[in-house]
Amino acid sequence: MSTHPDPRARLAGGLLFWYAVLGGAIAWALHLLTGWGIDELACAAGSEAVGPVPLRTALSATVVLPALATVGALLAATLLWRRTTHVVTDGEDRPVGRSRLLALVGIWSNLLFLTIIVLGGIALLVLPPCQR
Amino acid sequence: MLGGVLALTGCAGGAPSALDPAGTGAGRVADLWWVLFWISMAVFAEVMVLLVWALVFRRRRDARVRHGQPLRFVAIAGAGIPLVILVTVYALGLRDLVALGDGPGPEATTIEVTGHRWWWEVRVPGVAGATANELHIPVGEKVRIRLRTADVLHSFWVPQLMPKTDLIAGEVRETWLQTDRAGTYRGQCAEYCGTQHAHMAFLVVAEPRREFDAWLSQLGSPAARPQTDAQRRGQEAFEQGSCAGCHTIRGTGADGRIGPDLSDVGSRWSIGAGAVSNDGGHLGGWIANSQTVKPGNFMPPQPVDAQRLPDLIAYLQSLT
Amino acid sequence: MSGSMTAATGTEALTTEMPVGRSTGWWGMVMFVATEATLFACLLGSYFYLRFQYGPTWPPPGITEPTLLRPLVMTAVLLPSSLPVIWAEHGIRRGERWRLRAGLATTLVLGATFLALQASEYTEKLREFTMTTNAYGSLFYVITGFHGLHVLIGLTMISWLLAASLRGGSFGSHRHDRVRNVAIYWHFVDVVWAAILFTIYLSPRL
Amino acid sequence: MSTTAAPAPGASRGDLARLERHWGETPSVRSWLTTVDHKRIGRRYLVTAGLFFALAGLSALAMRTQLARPEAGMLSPEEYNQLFTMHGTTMIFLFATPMLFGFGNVLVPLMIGSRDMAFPKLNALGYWVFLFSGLFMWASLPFGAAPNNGWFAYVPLSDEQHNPGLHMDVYSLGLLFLGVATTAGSINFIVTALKLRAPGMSLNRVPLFVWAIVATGFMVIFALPALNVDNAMLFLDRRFGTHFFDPEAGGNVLLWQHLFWIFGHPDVYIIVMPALGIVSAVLPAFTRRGVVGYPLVVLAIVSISIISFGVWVHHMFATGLPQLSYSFFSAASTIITIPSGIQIFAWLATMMLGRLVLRVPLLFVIGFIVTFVLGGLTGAMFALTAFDQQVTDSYFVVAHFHYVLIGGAVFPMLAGIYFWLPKITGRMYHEGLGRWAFWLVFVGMHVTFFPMHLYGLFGMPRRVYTYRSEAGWDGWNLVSTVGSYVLALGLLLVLVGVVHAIRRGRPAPPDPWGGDTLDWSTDSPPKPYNFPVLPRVRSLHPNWDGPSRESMATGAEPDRVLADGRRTLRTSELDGRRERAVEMPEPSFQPLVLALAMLTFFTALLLAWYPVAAGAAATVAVTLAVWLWPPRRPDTEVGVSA
Repeated sequence: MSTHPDPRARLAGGLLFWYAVLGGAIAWALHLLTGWGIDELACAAGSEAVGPVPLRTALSATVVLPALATVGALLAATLLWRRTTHVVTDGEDRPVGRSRLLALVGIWSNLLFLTIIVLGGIALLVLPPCQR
Repeated sequence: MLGGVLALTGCAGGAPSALDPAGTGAGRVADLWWVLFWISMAVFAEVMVLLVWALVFRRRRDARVRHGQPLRFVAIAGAGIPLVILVTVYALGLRDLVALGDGPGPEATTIEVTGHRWWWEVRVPGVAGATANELHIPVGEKVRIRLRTADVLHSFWVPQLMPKTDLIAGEVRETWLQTDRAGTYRGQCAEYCGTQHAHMAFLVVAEPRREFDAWLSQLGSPAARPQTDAQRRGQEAFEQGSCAGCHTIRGTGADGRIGPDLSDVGSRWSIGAGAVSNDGGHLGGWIANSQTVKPGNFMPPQPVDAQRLPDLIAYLQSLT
Repeated sequence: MSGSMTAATGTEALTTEMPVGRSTGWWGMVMFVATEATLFACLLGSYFYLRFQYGPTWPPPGITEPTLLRPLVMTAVLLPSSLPVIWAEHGIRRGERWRLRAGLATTLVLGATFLALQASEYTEKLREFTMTTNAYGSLFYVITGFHGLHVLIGLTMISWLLAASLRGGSFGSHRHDRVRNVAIYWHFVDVVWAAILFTIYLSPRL
Repeated sequence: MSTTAAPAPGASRGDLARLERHWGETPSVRSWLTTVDHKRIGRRYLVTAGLFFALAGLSALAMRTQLARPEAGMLSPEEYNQLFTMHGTTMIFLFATPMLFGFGNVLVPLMIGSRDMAFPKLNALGYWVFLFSGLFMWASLPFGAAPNNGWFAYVPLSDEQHNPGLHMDVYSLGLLFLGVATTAGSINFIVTALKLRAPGMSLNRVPLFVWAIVATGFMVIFALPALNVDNAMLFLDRRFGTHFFDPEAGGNVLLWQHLFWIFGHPDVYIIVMPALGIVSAVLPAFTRRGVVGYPLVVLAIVSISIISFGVWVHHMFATGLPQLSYSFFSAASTIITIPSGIQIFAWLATMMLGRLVLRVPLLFVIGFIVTFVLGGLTGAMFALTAFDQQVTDSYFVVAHFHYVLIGGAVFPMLAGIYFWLPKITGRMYHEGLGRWAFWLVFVGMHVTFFPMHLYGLFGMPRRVYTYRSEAGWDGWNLVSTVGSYVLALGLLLVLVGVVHAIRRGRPAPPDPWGGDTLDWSTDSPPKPYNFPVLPRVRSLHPNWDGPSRESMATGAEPDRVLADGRRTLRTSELDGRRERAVEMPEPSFQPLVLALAMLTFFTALLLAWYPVAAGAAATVAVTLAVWLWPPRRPDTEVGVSA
């Protein structure tokens, strides 16, 4: 790992890093906004469908896709954690501490967001979409 | 503190307490509350034990700084255990939410309640009349309540029967009531609705089906006719004065739609949606100047002369 | 491929510091734009919230579907107006002041044209409905008007920049923070227009 | 008590003189009006927010007096309704956030080893705008035109039709005006913490208080626009006849609630988060160790600030929306308890593994834990839709959020006041007086608010100016009222303690508590330039680690002294690597002028003097143009921030 990565790899690595830290949060935000928006507005219009798609199917998609994205972020965070665990920090110029901290934050927060999405999914199994 | 909480349930002192539920909906929520209460007490006790332990065994002066970052305790006590509890509680909440959403079937009795600043209009579909601040339900049956508002937001809340449902301007909301215990249950507007939000109470009377049917038929029929001379003079004053412009008394010339229908005003539990009790003195005071009784309400002071006032009171009290 | 994969997932790449090296002014402007963007998101969200609560016919009866020709011309004027700003910013980084001035002047003309077109759009629409006709009217004028106000503010900033650039010593190859900040704001005003075009003009046709 | 002596100056006598010349301010009216020093501005925030706290507290006392007995006539319904609205609005907008911004202003540059905020003039503007908008709102009360619709101002009651007069115009314009200050302050905190940290302070060495205030800043910039849009629509509906909230013309009343709570729930954490940061800052000094589980506390701060945006509908559980959409928010509201739990147990573990030094700040932290845990437990209950529908809008919810806000914000603030009083004023407080204040505040708080849980469950709705005796709520209300007087007495003793410290207190050493962060490594009160030598940070607890301390003394490098000008260091965003020195602005009248122009603008809007408003808007534009006008410099000069 001592070879110096080229700028493209650094960019990809940097993006992967932020996906690992914030991916779950963004996925959950999308899940919430689409799930809530579709449910409240479709039901307000008295319809059990979004265009040609049945409401329940559309809502399932707003649960499953973000959940998968969060799992991906969780894996990325784990990778980041492993890549930064056994690095010897020689003082100042190896800023691994910061990455390690955020890796840990990423792992935990992705777990939290995954839990929220799964709990929302359980509600989808139990409740009829438009019951008030 | 714990003792206080435990003592409290017994001493609600005639309050419309959510912890003394009579309705199916409120009963479920009360059960849920006790689960939450005991879990909370356990968690609170845990925190207090740790805190007291630290305070007793860990006090020092001028101690040296220590380092080290043990994560395991925080992870287990702060995240692991709470996760288990919270998921369980979430599931319980979901179960009760489903139960509360189970409205009555299509053939159920429906009562329409409209919120006004600051009183409740009560109607039954198919029945001509209306009443105010009081609705009756048959014991043992699920009754659909259809909620509208004539002006601002209100919230329909009978703590002993059912959690609240807001009245949303421009929309219709529904809830339901069911109780197996005959009795009267106090309800009150729970969404801030302006000057007299404090005085916007109502009463739910749960009674056997037969009495409920009697209430329904009374709601559909004309008001009682005046029996005495005083009452007759009162009716005349009512119809010819400004009263009739705002209030209805069924079967008379008074058919105003701005204020509450007064056809059964004599039998109501209060004046001004819970502002004062319903007796001659309060009634007279209300007619003369309701602003002193319930400041800010929309009924202007009435220029009734002093001789006519007793007649008016006698008439209104006869409307039962 | 797998080599670059390995490189990108290596410790070195994963601990790349990104973002890095921005100035305080840059961050200030980016944060300001972020909060402004949220403002527009709330406005557009309100549009969709009211639209879907309203019912099947939208715009409400009595108001015709918006025509597309003029808004598309407005788009064709506004969106490309970011290019001269970019060109100007690259110019001043190399110390070429004439490029800064020329680029800003071009954008100024384009932005002013956009506002003129919007004014003519308003004169036409006002004959049909106003802000007080109904919620659709309120949404239409407040959203487009609020964006128009932003274009006006952006144009003021650009004029101000242009005025400063006419004096020697204001900007140079090492001092172009203000140019970049104004550029960020102008790009933002542009991008928001695309969202408004979609919301107000295209979405009722979907 | 201190483990460190006053920092041996690593800067030469000449450097110090030059620093003093560039940064020093002679006391004068002019300097008072033009200062951009973050410590002075922060102090003003604290004092002004304290004044608004007193006003709102007195309103509460009046309300509690009215409610002591059933059917009391001390206040008319109109008066009561204006008082509870001003109480809520002031506590939320004019006390809690500005008070914590005051702490942030004083502390963030000191904790990260910088000489000022990133935008000192913007900082001054923020204070003036905050002051003026607060006065703008309170000035309406003597005219009987104060906001009267509750702090969440639900439509349609706040419409012109149902609520004529200026009341709600004051509310909407006042909050829009104040929004300028809050947004400016938040951006300033974020940029300061991103760019002006001392070299070596990578993200894993950032004090938890700074993490908290940055998270708060991010919440503000994404949450406040929703409130601003809401208030702008309300003002347009009221004044210019638009129909956003009018169901008769295609509007929707729930739109107000959605937008309000999209702001409103993050706002709860906007208030509590920096206060929790104070707790994390106070604990190390009095437990003699760093907060246990630093990475997990960072996680909690970050994840709470994100999840807080996805729980807003739990304020609308009684509005009759589809239950499934409730459940998505119920799930988030349930899980947001976990990061809060992590923080609580991190603090408990810190206390159990540390060595407690029981001084007044620690007492308030303990009071905080007891109170905040209770508030958090009832808060978790509100995540359950069925239970929420029963107790929302009753006194139970009043009890809950006072436990959260007094427990979670006021107690930490009080801890912070006693903790940093030596640093800010250079004087020590009186310990005995502080203990009395603590016990009175603690007991008063619980006696006031604990019974509210009960009479809330017993069916008493909130926001009622009186109640009938027959409902059976009398006794409990009397207890609450008695408690509120005890609480007020305790708070008065806090004030007495502060005044006593300033007048009579012993002079404070630089580090009276043996604190771990950089604020304790400089003088009390700090010099205008904060640090003679900017530190080079080598750990999370720089004041407890030798090399970091030495970097300011014997290890001083000339490029961290920066005495030739008003300069500080800019470093990289994540790893805190040194980038370059940046120039800081001089004191200026511009912020005051700009704030006055804005005050004129909003006052003119309120009173419908539209030409005046247009003139004021033009003044704002001109002032800004002058403010930002680029300095004239030869292009060869490098290292100057534009």
